[in-house]
Amino acid sequence: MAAYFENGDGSLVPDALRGFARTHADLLTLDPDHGFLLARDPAPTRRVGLLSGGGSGHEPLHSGYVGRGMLDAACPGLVFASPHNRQVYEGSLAAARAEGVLHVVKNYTGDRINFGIAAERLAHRGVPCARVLVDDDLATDSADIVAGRRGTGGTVLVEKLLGAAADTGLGLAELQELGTRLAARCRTLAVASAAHTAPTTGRPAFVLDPEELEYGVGIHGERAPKTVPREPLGPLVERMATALLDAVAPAPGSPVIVLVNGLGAVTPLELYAVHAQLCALLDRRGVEPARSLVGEYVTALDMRGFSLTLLAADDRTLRLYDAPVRTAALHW
Amino acid sequence: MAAYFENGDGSLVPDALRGFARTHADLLTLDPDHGFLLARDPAPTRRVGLLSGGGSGHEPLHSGYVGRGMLDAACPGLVFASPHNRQVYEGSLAAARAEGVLHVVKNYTGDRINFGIAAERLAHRGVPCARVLVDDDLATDSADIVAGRRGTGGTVLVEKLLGAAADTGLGLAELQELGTRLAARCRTLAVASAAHTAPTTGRPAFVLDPEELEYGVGIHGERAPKTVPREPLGPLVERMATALLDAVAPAPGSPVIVLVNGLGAVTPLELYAVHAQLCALLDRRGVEPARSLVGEYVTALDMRGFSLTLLAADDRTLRLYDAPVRTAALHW
Amino acid sequence: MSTTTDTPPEAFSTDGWMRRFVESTRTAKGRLTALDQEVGDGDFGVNLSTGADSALRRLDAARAATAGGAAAGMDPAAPLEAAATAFLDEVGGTSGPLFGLLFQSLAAAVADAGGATTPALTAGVAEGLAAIRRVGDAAPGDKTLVDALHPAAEALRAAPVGTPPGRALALAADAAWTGVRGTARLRARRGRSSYLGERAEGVPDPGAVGVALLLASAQAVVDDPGDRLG
Amino acid sequence: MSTTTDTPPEAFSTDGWMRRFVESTRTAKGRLTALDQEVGDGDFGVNLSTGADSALRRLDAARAATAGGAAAGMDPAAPLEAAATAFLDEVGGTSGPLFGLLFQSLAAAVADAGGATTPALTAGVAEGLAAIRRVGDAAPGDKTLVDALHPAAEALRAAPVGTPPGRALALAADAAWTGVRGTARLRARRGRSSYLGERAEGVPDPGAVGVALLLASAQAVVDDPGDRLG
Ligand SMILES: Nc1ncnc2c1ncn2[C@@H]1O[C@H](COP(=O)(O)OP(=O)(O)O)[C@@H](O)[C@H]1O
Ligand SMILES: Nc1ncnc2c1ncn2[C@@H]1O[C@H](COP(=O)(O)OP(=O)(O)O)[C@@H](O)[C@H]1O
Ligand SMILES: [Mg+2]
Ligand SMILES: [Mg+2]
Ligand SMILES: [Mg+2]
Ligand SMILES: [Mg+2]
Repeated sequence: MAAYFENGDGSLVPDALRGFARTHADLLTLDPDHGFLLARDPAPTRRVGLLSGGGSGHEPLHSGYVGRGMLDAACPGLVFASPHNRQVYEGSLAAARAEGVLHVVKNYTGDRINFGIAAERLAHRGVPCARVLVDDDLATDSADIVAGRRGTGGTVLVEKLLGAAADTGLGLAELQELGTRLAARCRTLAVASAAHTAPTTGRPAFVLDPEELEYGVGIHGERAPKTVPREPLGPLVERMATALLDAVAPAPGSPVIVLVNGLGAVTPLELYAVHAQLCALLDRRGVEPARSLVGEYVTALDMRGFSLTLLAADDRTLRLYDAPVRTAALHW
Repeated sequence: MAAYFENGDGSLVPDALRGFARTHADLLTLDPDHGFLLARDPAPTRRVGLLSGGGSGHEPLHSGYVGRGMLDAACPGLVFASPHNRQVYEGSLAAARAEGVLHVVKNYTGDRINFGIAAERLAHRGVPCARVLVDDDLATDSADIVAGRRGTGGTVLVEKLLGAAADTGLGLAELQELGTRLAARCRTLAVASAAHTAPTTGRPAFVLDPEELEYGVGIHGERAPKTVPREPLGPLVERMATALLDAVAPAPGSPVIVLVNGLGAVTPLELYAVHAQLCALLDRRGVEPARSLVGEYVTALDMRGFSLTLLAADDRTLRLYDAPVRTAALHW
Repeated sequence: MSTTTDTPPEAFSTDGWMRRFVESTRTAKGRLTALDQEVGDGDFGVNLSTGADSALRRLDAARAATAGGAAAGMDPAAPLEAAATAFLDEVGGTSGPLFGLLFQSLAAAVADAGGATTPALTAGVAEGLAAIRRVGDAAPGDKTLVDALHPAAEALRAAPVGTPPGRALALAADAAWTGVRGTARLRARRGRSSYLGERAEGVPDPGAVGVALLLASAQAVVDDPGDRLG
Repeated sequence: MSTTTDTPPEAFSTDGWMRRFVESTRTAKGRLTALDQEVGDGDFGVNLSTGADSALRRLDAARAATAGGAAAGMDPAAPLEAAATAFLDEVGGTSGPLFGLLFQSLAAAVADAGGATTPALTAGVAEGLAAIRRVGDAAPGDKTLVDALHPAAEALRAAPVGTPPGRALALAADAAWTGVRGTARLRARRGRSSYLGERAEGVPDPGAVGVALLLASAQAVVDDPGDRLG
């Protein structure tokens, strides 16, 4: 019997998509032929459609961000597997507006290829298409890693901010330029004390000693570049935040947007405790945590870990952040 | 080293409360002396304050439901421990309005006693106070259980509906009567495939065979009255929903409000798959899932399980459900 | 805290009562701990003396704030209010706040009567019992402090009009001690010891002992008003 | 799908090309599977033939829909469009949609030229290569199908103006096969076999073989236009 609550016939993702579309029928529809989710009521001011996607198992990413003020469409693949290029292509045709469609793509080979192929098809069809690549994972920031930094938690911030910008009627090139700039100002670090349960085996994807933490873990259960001894929360958050601040380098006294993200099995108690520690540190460093999201936003099935994301903001970014949003997972 | 991400000095709950209050400073404040959360901006139409509370470890219950349209105050205890009567008393004084304060209490001995003592103190002080007891757990519905059914997932629905009713200006007795009626129309069943991690030992609170499910589990990691063999999701949901429908007995063709609730480590994929199965069954039985909540609303730390709640609704209930709410965890 | 001017002549000193109670909890602490170790989790002795010590600190602070620092000038409800707040606010466990409720009811009755008279005691114990039963849901026979408080309330109610406080308290304390002895024969149905089943049989309920001590302290202060602690 | 009226005289049958390609993927399927077992996950043979079979079904459906059911009456871009859609929509793995992109570029170039002429082939292969490189980010030398497609594109570009399609395709296929042989000496830097390090050395890249088969099928249909499958 599978470790997950499912029927065990490969129907978990399609069942979940049906359940999701039924629960949020006021916000979106599920295309039954191609398996993408489409916002029902995007802002009429949009000139460019916004689409994202990637493997399932990261919920609420991306399906939870479809709706007014954020994504026009999301293409979920199977668990930890890229969506099919046709899914992205058809979703893009449905989401495209007068000036085309913008893809928000996390930097993973499979996603890059499938979104890329869809973009080629869209070009062939005469639909303008551009891409914002999110590559915020500080743990994979190394000259040795040819594929570049992975895309992780920062994706949700980039999608929120781009959604608000799209609602103001920006064109395709402007949005792409903005998104690329936002992604460049954003870095994430994740730690885990236990791996997710591998859906195929029902066992942890990797095994950690109780006295260890996986430092710099990804969202597919890949092991991290390093394993560190466990330490109390204060020093751990300080270590992570210091690395992020060095990388993001916000100007003294300037605002940052903070994301404290649960990877699956970590409790809200812990996430809010992390947030308290992080804010105390930012206060000491003279950096203003101007906006905060604390919760599960980009997960890795039931991994026991959390990620911290910092995005160096300015007034315009904060205005975009504050703009109304109405999706299954973000709402203000 | 503790299994949870914490400092290991008993500061997890206070740290989390500080982090929570800072994150949601637009919605609420934390009373530093007595540790209750107070809504910043309740509807001016309220004549009665609404307060709830209970052990921590069930987040977002209750802190996540403080705000416009729902609770005026929440009193979190330590993990799985009742709040202190003084916390409830002081929170009630802060939350009380012209016609007093209503306590929404989950049926657990500790909570009953502490809320009861606070109520006695309020009476002594001349502040009108009444109680709605939520006892929705179908698994503890037995003549043998002197303490009565436990209060679990249904609490969030009762709090939402009472919040909307309080905003319409109902008086204390009317609210108590409504809440009692709502609680009576609401039943919950929970299953788990793995216990939560006990904060003190860092080990599972109980150990289950991978081929077993704990059927009728509570939200404090008490074992369930029975252990059943694992089965695919379809039959499991059918078994649970059938028992709930028998207990709630909605009139044919009448609407129900549905809560598919994760207990901690279960993924959104699974919860939405549960919802799809549940809706298919309700459709076959001619019961309308008129409103649905799917997600983590009442948890038991990192327990791997989910609960189903059905509440037999009518037009008035649905209007109350649809009324606007703006809290950390519910927002529409 | 206002000072009273017309204390009824038959009233006794609530300040003396509370001080005597503190003394007797200190003496009994070890025995109460041992009892709760047998039928509960062993913290009752600490819980009761924590509340009593805090009540004493509050009493002293109140007396210091009163003109001349004399107990005689104080509102007779004030010592009971101080004990109520101490037990309600600062004691954990189940019993602490239940004692707090009892003190709160006694304070209200004494305030109404203008002093610790027999009618005030009768009303205060009855109302305290009612509050404890509303909150804790225990009936007589459940092996809790209700098994001491309920017979005491009955004894006070049955006392003829005009019974002086010393006599009323003797009747109440006797009834409470009889109740305590009765709990040794009971199997617990409420509170922590209900999980022990027959293992708790033969041992009296510590909370009930605490109630009897409270009433016995009052009786002692009426009999010997020269309050050694005052 | 419109029928064309002015196919250039030197153009060859794209319908024949695609049918010949389907045939040769069937023949090669086992060998391609074996190659991908050595340097990848063993599904390349299935991926390629799934695409080819689906392309054939689409071709047959298109021909049935054309007046008289004759291949001659069809838009020369249509068979390539059919293959493009088949590979893009129905094939998993990395290579399927990459082949789809190549067919899509060939279809566009043939549509522009009005038929499968040498300039159309040259443009289509060059644009297909560019699309594959934009998408998959592989450079020559990374041990992928680019190592067959890139030399073929170079050979076509270098062919003098007026080179007939048969000659141009012979040059392109030769260059592709040379590229295939070269991949055996390479260590993979892209795709699944990059994880194998030196273990993949000595084995040619299956995707590159697929590209060479595609060009060789075209050459064969020009040399033998009596398309046995048509
Ligand atoms: N529901 C109840 N109603 C009245 N008294 C109770 C109840 N439950 C427990 N008690 C009293 O509380 C006493 C134990 O107090 P204490 O040790 O402070 O509580 P805990 O069980 O929380 O450790 C018992 O001896 C009993 O007299
Ligand atoms: N990034 C890339 N760019 C171009 N071709 C690639 C790339 N990655 C893989 N390939 C080609 O794909 C072939 C493998 O195809 P296939 O087996 O369908 O893919 P998968 O690796 O997904 O199983 C390889 O032999 C190689 O020629
Ligand atoms: Mg005890
Ligand atoms: Mg105790
Ligand atoms: Mg392969
Ligand atoms: Mg493959």
